[in-house]
Amino acid sequence: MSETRDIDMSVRIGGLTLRNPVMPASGTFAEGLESVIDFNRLGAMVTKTITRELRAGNPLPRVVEQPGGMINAIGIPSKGVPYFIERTLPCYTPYDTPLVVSISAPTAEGFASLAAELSIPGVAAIEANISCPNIEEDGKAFAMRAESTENVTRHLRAATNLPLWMKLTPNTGDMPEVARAAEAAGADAVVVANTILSMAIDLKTFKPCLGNIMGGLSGPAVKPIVLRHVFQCARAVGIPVIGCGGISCADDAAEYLLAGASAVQVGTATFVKPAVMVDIIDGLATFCQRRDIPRVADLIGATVIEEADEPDVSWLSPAS
Amino acid sequence: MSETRDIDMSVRIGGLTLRNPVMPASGTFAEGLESVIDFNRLGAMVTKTITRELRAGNPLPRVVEQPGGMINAIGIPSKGVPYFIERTLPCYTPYDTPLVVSISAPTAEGFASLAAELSIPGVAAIEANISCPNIEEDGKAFAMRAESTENVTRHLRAATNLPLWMKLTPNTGDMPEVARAAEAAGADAVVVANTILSMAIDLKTFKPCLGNIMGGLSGPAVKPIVLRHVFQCARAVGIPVIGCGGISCADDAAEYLLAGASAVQVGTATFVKPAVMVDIIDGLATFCQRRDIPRVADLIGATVIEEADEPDVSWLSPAS
Amino acid sequence: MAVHRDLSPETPPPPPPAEEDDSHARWKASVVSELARVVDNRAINAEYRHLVADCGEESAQARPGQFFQLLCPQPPGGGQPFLRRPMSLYGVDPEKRRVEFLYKVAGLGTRGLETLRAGDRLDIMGPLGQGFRLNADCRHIVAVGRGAGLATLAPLAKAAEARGIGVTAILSARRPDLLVSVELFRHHGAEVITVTDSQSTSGPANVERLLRRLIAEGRCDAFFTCGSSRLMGVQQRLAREFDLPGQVAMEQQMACGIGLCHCCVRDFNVNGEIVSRRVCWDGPVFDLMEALP
Amino acid sequence: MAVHRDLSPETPPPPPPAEEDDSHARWKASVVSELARVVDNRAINAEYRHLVADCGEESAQARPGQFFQLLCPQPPGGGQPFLRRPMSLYGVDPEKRRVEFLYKVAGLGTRGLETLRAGDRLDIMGPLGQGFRLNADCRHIVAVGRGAGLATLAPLAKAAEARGIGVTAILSARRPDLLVSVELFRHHGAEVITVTDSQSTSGPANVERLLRRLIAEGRCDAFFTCGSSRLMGVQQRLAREFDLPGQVAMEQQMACGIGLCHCCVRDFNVNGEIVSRRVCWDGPVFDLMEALP
Ligand SMILES: Cc1cc2nc3c(=O)[nH]c(=O)nc-3n(C[C@H](O)[C@H](O)[C@H](O)COP(=O)(O)OP(=O)(O)OC[C@H]3O[C@@H](n4cnc5c(N)ncnc54)[C@H](O)[C@@H]3O)c2cc1C
Ligand SMILES: Cc1cc2nc3c(=O)[nH]c(=O)nc-3n(C[C@H](O)[C@H](O)[C@H](O)COP(=O)(O)OP(=O)(O)OC[C@H]3O[C@@H](n4cnc5c(N)ncnc54)[C@H](O)[C@@H]3O)c2cc1C
Ligand SMILES: Cc1cc2nc3c(=O)[nH]c(=O)nc-3n(C[C@H](O)[C@H](O)[C@H](O)COP(=O)(O)O)c2cc1C
Ligand SMILES: Cc1cc2nc3c(=O)[nH]c(=O)nc-3n(C[C@H](O)[C@H](O)[C@H](O)COP(=O)(O)O)c2cc1C
Ligand code: FES
Ligand code: FES
Repeated sequence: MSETRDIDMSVRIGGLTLRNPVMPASGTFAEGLESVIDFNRLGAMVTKTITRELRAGNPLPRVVEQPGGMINAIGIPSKGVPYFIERTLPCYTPYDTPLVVSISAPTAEGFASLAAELSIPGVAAIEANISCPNIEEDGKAFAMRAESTENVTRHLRAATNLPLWMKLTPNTGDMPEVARAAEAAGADAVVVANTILSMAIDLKTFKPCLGNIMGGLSGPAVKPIVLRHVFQCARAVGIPVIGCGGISCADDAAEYLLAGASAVQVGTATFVKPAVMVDIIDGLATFCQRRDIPRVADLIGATVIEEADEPDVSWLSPAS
Repeated sequence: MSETRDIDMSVRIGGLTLRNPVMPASGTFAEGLESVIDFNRLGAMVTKTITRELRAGNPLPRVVEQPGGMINAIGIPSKGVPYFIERTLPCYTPYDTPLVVSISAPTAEGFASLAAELSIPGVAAIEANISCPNIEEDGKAFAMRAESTENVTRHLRAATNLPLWMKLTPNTGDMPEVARAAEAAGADAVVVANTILSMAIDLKTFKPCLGNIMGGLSGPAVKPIVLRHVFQCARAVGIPVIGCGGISCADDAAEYLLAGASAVQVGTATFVKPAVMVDIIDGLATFCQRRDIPRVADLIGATVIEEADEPDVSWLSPAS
Repeated sequence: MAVHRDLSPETPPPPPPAEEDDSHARWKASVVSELARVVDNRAINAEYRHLVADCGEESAQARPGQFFQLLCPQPPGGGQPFLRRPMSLYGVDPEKRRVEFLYKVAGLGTRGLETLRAGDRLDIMGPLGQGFRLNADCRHIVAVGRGAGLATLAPLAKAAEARGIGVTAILSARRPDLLVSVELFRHHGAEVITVTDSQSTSGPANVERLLRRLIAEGRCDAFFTCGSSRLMGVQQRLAREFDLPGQVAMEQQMACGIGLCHCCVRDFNVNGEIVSRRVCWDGPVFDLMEALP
Repeated sequence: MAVHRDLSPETPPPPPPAEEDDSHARWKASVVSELARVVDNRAINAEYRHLVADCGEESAQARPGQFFQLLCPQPPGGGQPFLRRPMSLYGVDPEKRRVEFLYKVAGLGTRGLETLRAGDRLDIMGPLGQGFRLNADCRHIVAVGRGAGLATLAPLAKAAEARGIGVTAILSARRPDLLVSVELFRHHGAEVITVTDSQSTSGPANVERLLRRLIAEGRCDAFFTCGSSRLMGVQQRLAREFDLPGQVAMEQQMACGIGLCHCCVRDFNVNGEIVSRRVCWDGPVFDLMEALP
């Protein structure tokens, strides 16, 4: 920890200054982790997505392991807002670390009223998980399209003065456009990204490995894909991009910062190595020290692109 | 090889009957592989994508290794059509295995005239690699959108009587729609899918690891994602789906068939294990034998979906 | 009966967070992931292997019914297990700082465990979950186990002995040679009754007869069980009939092992309402009467 | 000078395909991937390790300048190398069916190679590429190598000896203790001249002087070089001046190793036109005069 003293580890995400750029990803963090790491070391804390209604979550099995990652279809089991305010929130208020509350709703109005209800002391920012189905648009996730993203962001912006982070899905072909829509409608940051829709089939039973048939891939396997999304989104918007996908060591986090992320979220890696976020924080400090970089924020978007490197997308899909 | 005798390994892809469902993926196959495997064992042969113009391909480095896969930005170095017809085609005509020629062009008309030019003896089918930029649509790949896919497919359909396979990109949010567009415009099959646009940054130089900045991820890491695309596309269209992404053993191939693929293409795995396609063919026969499945075609789409399993997509993007 | 899945009861509150002025000094991990050093790893019968490892202070505080999440090495033939694998504590020595596991080779992860040799490192994470509670006013308990449950129940023997509580262990297996923990229970003064499929003694009817006799003899103040839902059903019936308490250790597939991911939920019947609880965090030991098969 | 990258010259035609009636019986692999058995794997100096492995018939047919693609095991600390790693043939014994490699530990893959012990299996794929051609009317050749080039050139010594061709080897390294292949060349009757940075003998000027003397003495009918583009430049100049032939073995990052992927291309100057060739398939040995640094 002594290394961290020399390096300015702080980053700014919209109106918030974080002590360092490392925080958990929604759905992979809860009070239980306090038995392993000191929450006062984190840049921020992010809750599992909550909804207004009580929800059961998906049928089992909810998780299946893959080479270099896992697919999950947990769903959003939720105990509702009162339970959250009375029981969950007090677990986090003692810490000197901003708490980001992840929310979801089936309509733009639903998002807005939930955000309003949760704009209370102890909540430092709202992360809107818009990778969920929009029942007003035939069940397509809000973040699949720029228009629906703009609409839900606008509703949210009107409903809360808290910093507003929009968490996008990588299952669209239009991430940079969707990010621009979020920015245009007043988001303070975009989180790139949620999991990648995936599937596995059990060769003994011929049944899908997950109760929900499909689920979201996370872990190291998705890193090169999501890193590209972050690179593209960071070039598309002026607001901060928070990178999230497969980060499991300080080098991965540094790669995301270089690609343009202002902070990173760590999810699945915590399941394998529960203290990994603290290792990443210390490792980022060492990374900077070894290279005589005084502030971790100097890494943000510092990828060196040479003239000759302008991408010739050839048989690949275009680089936005 | 004796095992394969008892099992009917043949599959039908539109008008073509293949002796078995295993073939190489475009860009990962060439004459050199003849030094390792007998091309007469394959279900089909697929050429590297060719273009009308001479093309140089991308700057180096063109490949970077990732956990469970690799990112490539080879581009489409091409020696043009006359070279292909005079020099490449004769290498494959002696084999008793259908040759599929992969083509690409920057416009729908370009695709059509190239297909017409290549509808010659020795070519059994055309695979249109429409994951390449459409210069008439601001460089967006044809396969990013249903409309441009429908348009290019229609042009191709009018230009050739050969079986027409459309190779789609997974970098869109609309694969099933794109597949439907290809079907509507007369495609005989869709190939799902090309590589997933990705990136890696060198932490020593802070430069992108690839000369082209971004490239396509392939190999085991993409398997759960592409398997999902195949499952969704196979439910969306009536024409055969050819699965391609991360297949590296017979079990992977069986999973793709169960998900709805009528045949599979094997790419990156050949780089690691050059005889892998033959192993997969033999392994699929064994797979069927052990389960008393008389025909490999019986596996196609045989995933067991129970009523209760109807997906609740929750915070994931919707299942098309 | 209202169905609300995933409405867990209050989870145990986290340890009080440190005060601001001195936070880093005060906070202390109660769960660690550490590289334990394998002391021994050998087959004890045709199915089970016994793994002994030197560990740190925190791991050596593990209590009966708790478990560890093991990061299994890659087995020969490839395929790196990505997630950790849950394993019950089989034995622990706080002085020697040593933990023991008893495992059956099932799939990728346990095939990896099988490769470990003395001196190798193994990443273990724990101690995890809510273990068995041994009530002081218990005089005599009955432990009923089968399968991996024989491992899970084993550390109760020593703990009960230490508290002067008598133990009768009914240990079930397919064949006599597949029984484990028999000597361990005896060593700690427990009476051991073995029942097996091959001897036709392991059926629920016979176990119920054995249990009724123990209850009649006043030698069953509480049930402790793991590894067989049929035998759990027998005990639930008897517990209701005789108003006896009981605890059951449950299994479920896990990812995080510390209550973060909600992949390990099971339904429980709490006063007629179905509630969903996380096996890793709210359990793995639950009230016998609330468990559903 | 027209620039057409990736316009490879005609690739060697594939072996004639089998006839239909009897295809499976007739076709035979000329390149195999097989599990070789490691016989020895030890450091020979501060930088290089010598790996010896028993292999099959096809691999043992490898010729000087050809290479293998090795599937490297996972090094300690994790990270499975995904792609194979190219390694030049360092030695081969067709009777004993044995191949040898000389490698420097550079990154993930070679750190994995380092862990191999006698008896371990190593997946090798080969023999690959176009090796050196030893022309019958050559009386005396000069081999100039540095770095991994010292390994690549080594098998020339035996091959030249077998054909009665004289060899002078100019072997370059940073320090005398880092020189490899010296004894091997001497053993096969070659004259060895060593040049090193630490002795200030390895500069291009000195090597040029040595080469001019060999040419003057009529002991240089052809150049064979690998591992230093500066020294390649010297030889290209002299080859032009004295109209001597030459061959150079080139390196490039590889994925497939058999001409499928086009990731290993390099530019060559063929009669004033820049053409792109695949190092794995069209090379790794190329005409000295066509090579670009
Ligand atoms: C709290 C708890 C304690 C346990 N204690 C023991 C013990 O002491 N001895 C013992 O032999 N086994 C025990 N098990 C079961 C053990 O965890 C599984 O046998 C093991 O995870 C199988 O992993 P695998 O990779 O070998 O099998 P695979 O089938 O390849 O595993 C695939 C996935 O399914 C999970 N899985 C498979 N079987 C089980 C199972 N029975 N329970 C939970 N997850 C499973 C794995 O963790 C993995 O995520 C316990 C399980 C739990 C939940
Ligand atoms: C035809 C040929 C013959 C060779 N013969 C020898 C030999 O006999 N002895 C020897 O020590 N080395 C030789 N090399 C170089 C050797 O292949 C690399 O040192 C090795 O691939 C490094 O792998 P790594 O995982 O340890 O390093 P990393 O840096 O982790 O490798 C990352 C990637 O870059 C590639 N790469 C890194 N360095 C090189 C290089 N110099 N050439 C080609 N690819 C590279 C790797 O293959 C891998 O794909 C040869 C290279 C070629 C092309
Ligand atoms: C078990 C699990 C549950 C998750 N639940 C949520 C959730 O409730 N809300 C959300 O926005 N993302 C959720 N995610 C997605 C993660 O926040 C993150 O975007 C994704 O896992 C990619 O990061 P990673 O590779 O570091 O895990 C979940 C991921 C996992 C693995
Ligand atoms: C080196 C390389 C070159 C490729 N070139 C082409 C190409 O020319 N045309 C094409 O349609 N796909 C090309 N692809 C994509 C593959 O055909 C395939 O869709 C992809 O690699 C996924 O399959 P895999 O995971 O089995 O490799 C290429 C892939 C690789 C790895
Ligand atoms: S395993 Fe994650 S909550 Fe239980
Ligand atoms: S390495 Fe694939 S073409 Fe040379």
